Amino acid sequence: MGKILMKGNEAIARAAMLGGLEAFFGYPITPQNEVPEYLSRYLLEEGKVFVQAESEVAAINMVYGAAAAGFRTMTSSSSPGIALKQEGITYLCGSELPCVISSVMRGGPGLGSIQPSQSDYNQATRGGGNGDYHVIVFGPETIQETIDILKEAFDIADYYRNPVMVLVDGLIGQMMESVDLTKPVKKRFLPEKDYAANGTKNHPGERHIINSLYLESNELEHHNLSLKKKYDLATANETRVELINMNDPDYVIVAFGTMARVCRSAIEKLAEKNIRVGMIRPISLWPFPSSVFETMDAPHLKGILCVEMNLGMMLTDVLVANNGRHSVGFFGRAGGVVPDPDEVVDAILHFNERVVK
Amino acid sequence: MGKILMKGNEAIARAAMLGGLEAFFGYPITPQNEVPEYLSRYLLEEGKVFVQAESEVAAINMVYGAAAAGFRTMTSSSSPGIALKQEGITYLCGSELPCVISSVMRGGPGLGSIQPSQSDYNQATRGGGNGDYHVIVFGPETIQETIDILKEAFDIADYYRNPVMVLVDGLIGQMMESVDLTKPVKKRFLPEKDYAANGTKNHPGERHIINSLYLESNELEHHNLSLKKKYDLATANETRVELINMNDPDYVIVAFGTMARVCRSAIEKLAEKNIRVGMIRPISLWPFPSSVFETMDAPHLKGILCVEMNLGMMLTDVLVANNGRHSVGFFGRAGGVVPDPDEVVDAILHFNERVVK
Amino acid sequence: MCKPVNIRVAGFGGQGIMMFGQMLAYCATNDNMFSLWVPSYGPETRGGTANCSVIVSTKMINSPVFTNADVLVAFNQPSLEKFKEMIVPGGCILYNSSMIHDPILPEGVRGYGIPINDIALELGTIQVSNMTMLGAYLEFSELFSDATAEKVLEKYLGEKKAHLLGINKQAILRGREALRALKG
Amino acid sequence: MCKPVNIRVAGFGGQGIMMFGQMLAYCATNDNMFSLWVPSYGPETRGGTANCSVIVSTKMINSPVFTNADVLVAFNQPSLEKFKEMIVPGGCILYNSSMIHDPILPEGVRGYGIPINDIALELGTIQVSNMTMLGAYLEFSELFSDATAEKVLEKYLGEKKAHLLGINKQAILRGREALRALKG
Amino acid sequence: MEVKYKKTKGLTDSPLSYCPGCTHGIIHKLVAEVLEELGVLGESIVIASVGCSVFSYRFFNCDAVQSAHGRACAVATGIKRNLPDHVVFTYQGDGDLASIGIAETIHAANRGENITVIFVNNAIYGMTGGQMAPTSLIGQKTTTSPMGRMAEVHGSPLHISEIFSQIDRVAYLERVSVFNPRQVRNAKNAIRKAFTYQVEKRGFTMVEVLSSCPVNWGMTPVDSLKWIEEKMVPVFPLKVFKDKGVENNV
Amino acid sequence: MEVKYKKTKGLTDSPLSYCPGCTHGIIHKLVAEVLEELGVLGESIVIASVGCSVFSYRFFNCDAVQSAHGRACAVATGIKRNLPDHVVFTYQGDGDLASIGIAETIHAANRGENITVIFVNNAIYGMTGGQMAPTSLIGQKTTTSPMGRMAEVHGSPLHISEIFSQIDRVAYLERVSVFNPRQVRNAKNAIRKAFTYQVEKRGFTMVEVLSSCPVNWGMTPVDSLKWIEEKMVPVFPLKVFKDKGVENNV
Amino acid sequence: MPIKGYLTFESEKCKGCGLCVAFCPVKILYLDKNTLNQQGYPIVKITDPDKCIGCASCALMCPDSIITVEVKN
Amino acid sequence: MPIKGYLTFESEKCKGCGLCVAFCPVKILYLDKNTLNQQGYPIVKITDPDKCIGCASCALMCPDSIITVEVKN
Ligand SMILES: Cc1ncc(C[n+]2csc(CCOP(=O)(O)OP(=O)(O)O)c2C)c(N)n1
Ligand SMILES: Cc1ncc(C[n+]2csc(CCOP(=O)(O)OP(=O)(O)O)c2C)c(N)n1
Ligand code: SF4
Ligand code: SF4
Ligand code: SF4
Ligand code: SF4
Repeated sequence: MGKILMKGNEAIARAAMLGGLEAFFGYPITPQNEVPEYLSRYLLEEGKVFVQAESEVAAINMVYGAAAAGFRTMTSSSSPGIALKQEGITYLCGSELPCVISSVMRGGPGLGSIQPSQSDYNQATRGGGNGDYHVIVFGPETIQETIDILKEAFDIADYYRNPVMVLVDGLIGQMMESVDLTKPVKKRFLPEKDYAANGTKNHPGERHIINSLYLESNELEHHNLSLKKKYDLATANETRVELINMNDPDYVIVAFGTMARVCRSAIEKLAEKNIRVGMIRPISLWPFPSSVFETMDAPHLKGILCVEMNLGMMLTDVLVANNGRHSVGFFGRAGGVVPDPDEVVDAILHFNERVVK
Repeated sequence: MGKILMKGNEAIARAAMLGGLEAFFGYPITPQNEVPEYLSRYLLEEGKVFVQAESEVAAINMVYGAAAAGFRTMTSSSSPGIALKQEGITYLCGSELPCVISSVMRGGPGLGSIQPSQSDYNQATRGGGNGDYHVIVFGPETIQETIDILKEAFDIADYYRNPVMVLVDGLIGQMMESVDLTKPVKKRFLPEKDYAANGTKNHPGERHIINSLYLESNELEHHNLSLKKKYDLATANETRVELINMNDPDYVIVAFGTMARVCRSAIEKLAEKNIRVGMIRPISLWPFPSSVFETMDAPHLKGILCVEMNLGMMLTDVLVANNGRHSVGFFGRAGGVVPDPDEVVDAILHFNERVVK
Repeated sequence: MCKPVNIRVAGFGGQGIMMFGQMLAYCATNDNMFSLWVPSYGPETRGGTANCSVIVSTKMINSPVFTNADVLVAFNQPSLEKFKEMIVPGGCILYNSSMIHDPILPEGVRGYGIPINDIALELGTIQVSNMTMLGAYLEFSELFSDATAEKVLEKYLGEKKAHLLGINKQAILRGREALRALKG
Repeated sequence: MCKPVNIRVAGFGGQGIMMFGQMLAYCATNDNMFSLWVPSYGPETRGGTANCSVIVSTKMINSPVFTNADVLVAFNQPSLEKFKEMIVPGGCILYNSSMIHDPILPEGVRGYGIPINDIALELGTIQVSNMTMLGAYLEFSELFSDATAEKVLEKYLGEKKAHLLGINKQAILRGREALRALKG
Repeated sequence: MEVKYKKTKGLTDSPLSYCPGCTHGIIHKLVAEVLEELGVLGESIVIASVGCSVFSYRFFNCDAVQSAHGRACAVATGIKRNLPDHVVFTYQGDGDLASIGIAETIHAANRGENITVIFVNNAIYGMTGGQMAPTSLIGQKTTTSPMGRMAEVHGSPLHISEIFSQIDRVAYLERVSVFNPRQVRNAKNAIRKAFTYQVEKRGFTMVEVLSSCPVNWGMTPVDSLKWIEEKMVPVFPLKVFKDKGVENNV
Repeated sequence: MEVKYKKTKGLTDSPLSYCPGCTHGIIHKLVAEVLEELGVLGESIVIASVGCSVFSYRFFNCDAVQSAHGRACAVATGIKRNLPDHVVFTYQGDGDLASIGIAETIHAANRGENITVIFVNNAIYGMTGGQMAPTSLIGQKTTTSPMGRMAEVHGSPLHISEIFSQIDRVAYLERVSVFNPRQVRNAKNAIRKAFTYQVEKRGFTMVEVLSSCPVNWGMTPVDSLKWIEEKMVPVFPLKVFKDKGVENNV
Repeated sequence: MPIKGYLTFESEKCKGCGLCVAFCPVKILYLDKNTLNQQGYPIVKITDPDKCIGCASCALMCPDSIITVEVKN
Repeated sequence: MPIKGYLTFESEKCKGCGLCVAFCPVKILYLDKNTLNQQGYPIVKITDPDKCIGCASCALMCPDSIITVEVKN
């Protein structure tokens, strides 16, 4: 198998290097500290760039600079730290610069806790920056999947010239699991970075300008519409979802990340009780896999249960995707509590008490 | 009538003073500069606190301090400036501190433009801070309504011990309109601020601690659930909406702020063509007035058109509220373009081309 | 007046465009009418041109924006060119004939050229050219009385600039006269 | 083994709790099994107690969390008290009998006390008490061979701590012996 | 019998959360003793920053506000401007003050906010597990400078007190340490002066305290104190940088 | 006939967006002339900050990156670390550098990023319409200090160069102005030195230029230059604060 | 023989700020309020071209770089 | 008569850091590795109480404020 045991955060760092990371900028915050710690040693060893920034704000703007110059770059942080990056993220989107952001969620709001959580789903998928923009967000469930996505993330970012976020909870960051670093990932054709501001001597006769300012409304609208086209393309091509056990289920669970793993155990336990439960596991959180809800063939479906480690965020996307077709319920734990499979079993058994729409 | 002509931004400042503002902290940014400029003169004249902060980050944290000490406090900013405040906002929510935030939207993403826009709807209603929290957001359509809401905003903030945001676009901030500053607003019973950190000599034997850190998951979850209770209460009591022309409409428009005003003109024009168009005008954007969609009695309704000065943000809330009942369409302009009533007329006339669900 | 009147005002920065527009809005408020003034703002006002729009109405004003204006008040050539096509048929353009010579106007639109720079200079300062134009507009539109305009002007100038009241009033008067002469 | 084994390890900071857990996870990986190690982390590890959990399984591990463990390895009294109620009936508790005397265990749970501090001190350093416990656990669980444990240990210690290999191996052995004696 | 030393009432009963031998504890009690001695506990508000001292809201026996990482001085400004007669102070680590929070701290100083800043410089990020701080020494190994801090790559240790000495409205500024009993007494005097100046409304006051982090330095508590004396002090000399109460200002 | 002065090729044809008489224009051409004279336009990257000079990405005849308000030095770091042989410089106003961006600027300096910072200090926020800046003078009326800046309320003018003179890894630091032809020539020399040091990889270089804002100061362009000379220079003395190229460092 | 200067102005870009006028040591420049360019600014003109000593002070001080100075000995 | 000191320790809060031990001028304090408190730390003990001079150096240096010093002349 060639598997090794690796901590999630270190796997993020190593996989980013395998994905071509050239320059990392970050600021310490639990529970993702092993990401910069690992890179401070191994990225520098490879002669690449590692800078511990003075803050999350500085880090994301260093990323902006590195991306502007045409390099594969990344930052990593956790909840309040990601909040501080929102302005930088909207700038990256506005200037169409690629980068990878790893976000390792802890409990909130405010300083909250450092325990694992999924309560930054809105922060990741709806942003908090200004304007019409989207970040492509993936929410893997194992360290292996985290690695595979990270290895591909720089390609995706480059392809769309847009930030790509890998969103995991603190548990994935802190735990160790056996992984295979060598699993091949999809390769795609990438055009040259003919926008990079790396000196006109590299592209004589043409100045490269990285910018998100468009004072004339018409120009800005034009820019917004061209961004939208890109986002539509990403929606068409980058939506990822795993369908589990979706053969004529009684119930369908929607869950991502660690929560999806817990639900897998719950589904096994429910099967023992002869309750057939399927799962839609969004891997891309933006774009959200809405269309699988439309094409779902489940004649005996009693309801869809959205399960999250928060008080109901992805639920909005589930409701929009479901569009009134089925009854939707919610089960979630907050504050950094990771629910046990039995709690999910219980939520399915008492689905009626969980219905929101 | 006792009306006076006032610029939107100055009206925000004056109304905040009428609402009891004691301490303002802000950083310059177009198109809201007249807010701090006005207060730098008149708030100081009244012996109250005005500080031009060194940044938006500092400003929101000064607000945090003033609120922690028990004072009525406010900050004001615009798009990228609000992005920088997201960490502070989640802290305010986490520590249950009241304040008012005025957000005067311009085009985005990134530096974007300074032209009026509604593309910070997600930024305002979904936040970008970490964790399970909500800001109560109002989106008034006239300067008069902006004034009335601001006069009440501090009460609402105090009542829920939560930030209240007044979200307008740059047009409302920059234009002048006749207003009446003396219109009475609802008064509510407010408990004493028995949490304020203002020295134990003011509350002997008991230390007041303002904090959002709960290292134990169970404690944090308990905190999250108690916050949720508060948000549910706000949803029950603070949801505001205006229903216009909702007597058996052919179409229903959903629009807020400046866009709603433009739609009013469009509705008049459509009436001339014998097309009956009603409007659901959300005044509170969070909590969103979902329930009016459920109770709506419109037997001949052909569809709901969501109209925004962005590429479709409130649309998500409309889709959730609609829950598959009616066909939903969208029309929006981006980049700081304020659509003309004729464009809205046209969108209704070609509703089928606008359908999203 | 049953339909709101949509007015576009434009010129160089420094020509008193904003004041012109605000004066109209203040007059409307003074007369218990509805009004709405919208500036163009931001760095584009730095150096370049300035423009604003005004809506005056006897009923609540809905849309604060309009594409087609009833009236254009153009203080210089580039502004005329930029905005003249937005005027509705039957609408009207007041222009600064000290700076705009023999303009080509859209069909169905009346034009009145007032040499506001010259009149203002006659009065002693170019600064009052905008109030000269205001006089012309008041004469043209018959929206507000002299009493209203003067009351509003007094407030607008405030104590600090009270000494300028006389010359501004004179400018309004001279503007009215000039328009009346044109109307014939 | 068809069901995953859920193991909880707990003690004071400094007792080598994390290493104990990681060693198990590494052994599993070495033997081509699935394993998952989850630490408690953050400031609560400062001073106070430390704990981690390990899952070892022959098939893909789904839920990384469990409430009820099959095995508790308790290095001190407070840890035993904190976690003992989580052990499933039929489960087992290995405890440090150098620090825990006459424990009251839940019904249906077997207990094995190993005086790991004493054994480690006999070997020369308290530092190897955790590997003594590992030996006991290996003997108890029959999950991994000595060869596996030694190979993993060697890697874990690395070159810098290679000189500690011998004493750690000895500790594992002594732990095995102690457990064997208890099992009788 | 006479009590010569006992725990100050300026601290609560809550056991300190610091690691064994961490001098955060010594600095805590000095501040608390000064507040008790000045009789201002009832009107004091501590702003707890983010770092190992985040829990200081539990320890100081007065009202407390926990603030976002680096923003303690902005929070203090918001409080003090509204409660000008209260005693408002921040307690901040070097990550909090010198890295992410330097803007807020400089501008509070420059506005002359009448607050006191207790700046605990331990040359490392304690709370998050030993990353490099702006004040880490050249050659110091941390988890993000595993080969030791190198001036060319990571820059030099940032001299906060030297920088703040250039700010007009700073009223009092001294760098002290706590590596032996004499230094502890010195440190207390500096802290007392700072708070006294605040009570007298003289402006911004700051005391930088060189402190230890045995756990992340990988040393015993006792060796850590030696390291302060031998390694840190030469880089960060102990002195009064500013004292508006003294003529012929330094 | 010989051309004694003509517009530098370091500037593009795009007309400058600055107000009449604003010395941003003078500073632009000095920087552009230096880049042209050093022959480094092809390898230069300007970071345009947010302020009136936001459009400088249109004006400098080289590659350009527009950055978020205050973050120019972080952006420059991201570029320069990846392109160590390029010439990377930021052009920042006092709001951008001294207020919101002071953390990023100090830390870039402290890390010794081998970049050049052109710091345009006009004692006001120009772009946003004349609000108070950290560098506004005592008594100066601005739209947010309508009664004039008061030390007790607003603090004192922040002395950026004095502060940065305390940072080890700053290689060159001078404050200049452009209020008459002689000063313009001086300013150009300083700028040339800064860029030369960058090319020589000596570390962080910064030139603070006292500049005018006739529109928001409410003065004619000519009076504005007098105001710089008479009011600003006494508060912000023109001098070399640091020059690593000279022995016996100042 | 004294140096003789020749000025050319790119007048459409002139903003009429008057800095060149103020710093001309021989005082031969002025702003013509009667000639506005397309931007609306009065443009700079020269009273007495013969007196220009080619010192380039005007050009040096012009923020908009619109003055070219040529010299002949 | 020399001053005589009396120490009391709140041992459950002792973290066994040894700072008091290191700064006792008469060297009468030590950590008892065989007596761990509930936190798991060895606690501080005194070898020769009679020798205590009541200087309070130990108490001053104790980060956890667990030492009370009383003195009698
Ligand atoms: C916005 C944000 N960024 C980062 C963190 C993580 N964090 C917690 S404490 C800390 C630094 C602690 O170092 P220092 O201020 O030197 O204090 P010490 O722990 O050394 O006393 C950091 C980076 C956070 N909580 N919030
Ligand atoms: C995050 C953010 N905050 C505020 C602004 C608004 N803003 C634009 S320019 C500027 C300051 C300009 O002043 P300065 O840096 O001194 O440059 P000047 O215009 O005077 O040359 C501000 C506050 C912004 N664009 N972004
Ligand atoms: S980590 Fe360091 S600074 Fe923090 S409490 Fe422990 S020893 Fe003190
Ligand atoms: S506002 Fe001031 S700084 Fe900006 S361009 Fe105009 S004069 Fe120059
Ligand atoms: S300095 Fe330049 S812009 Fe100013 S008046 Fe002279 S030529 Fe015109
Ligand atoms: S200094 Fe205090 S905590 Fe440390 S060993 Fe002595 S008594 Fe215990």
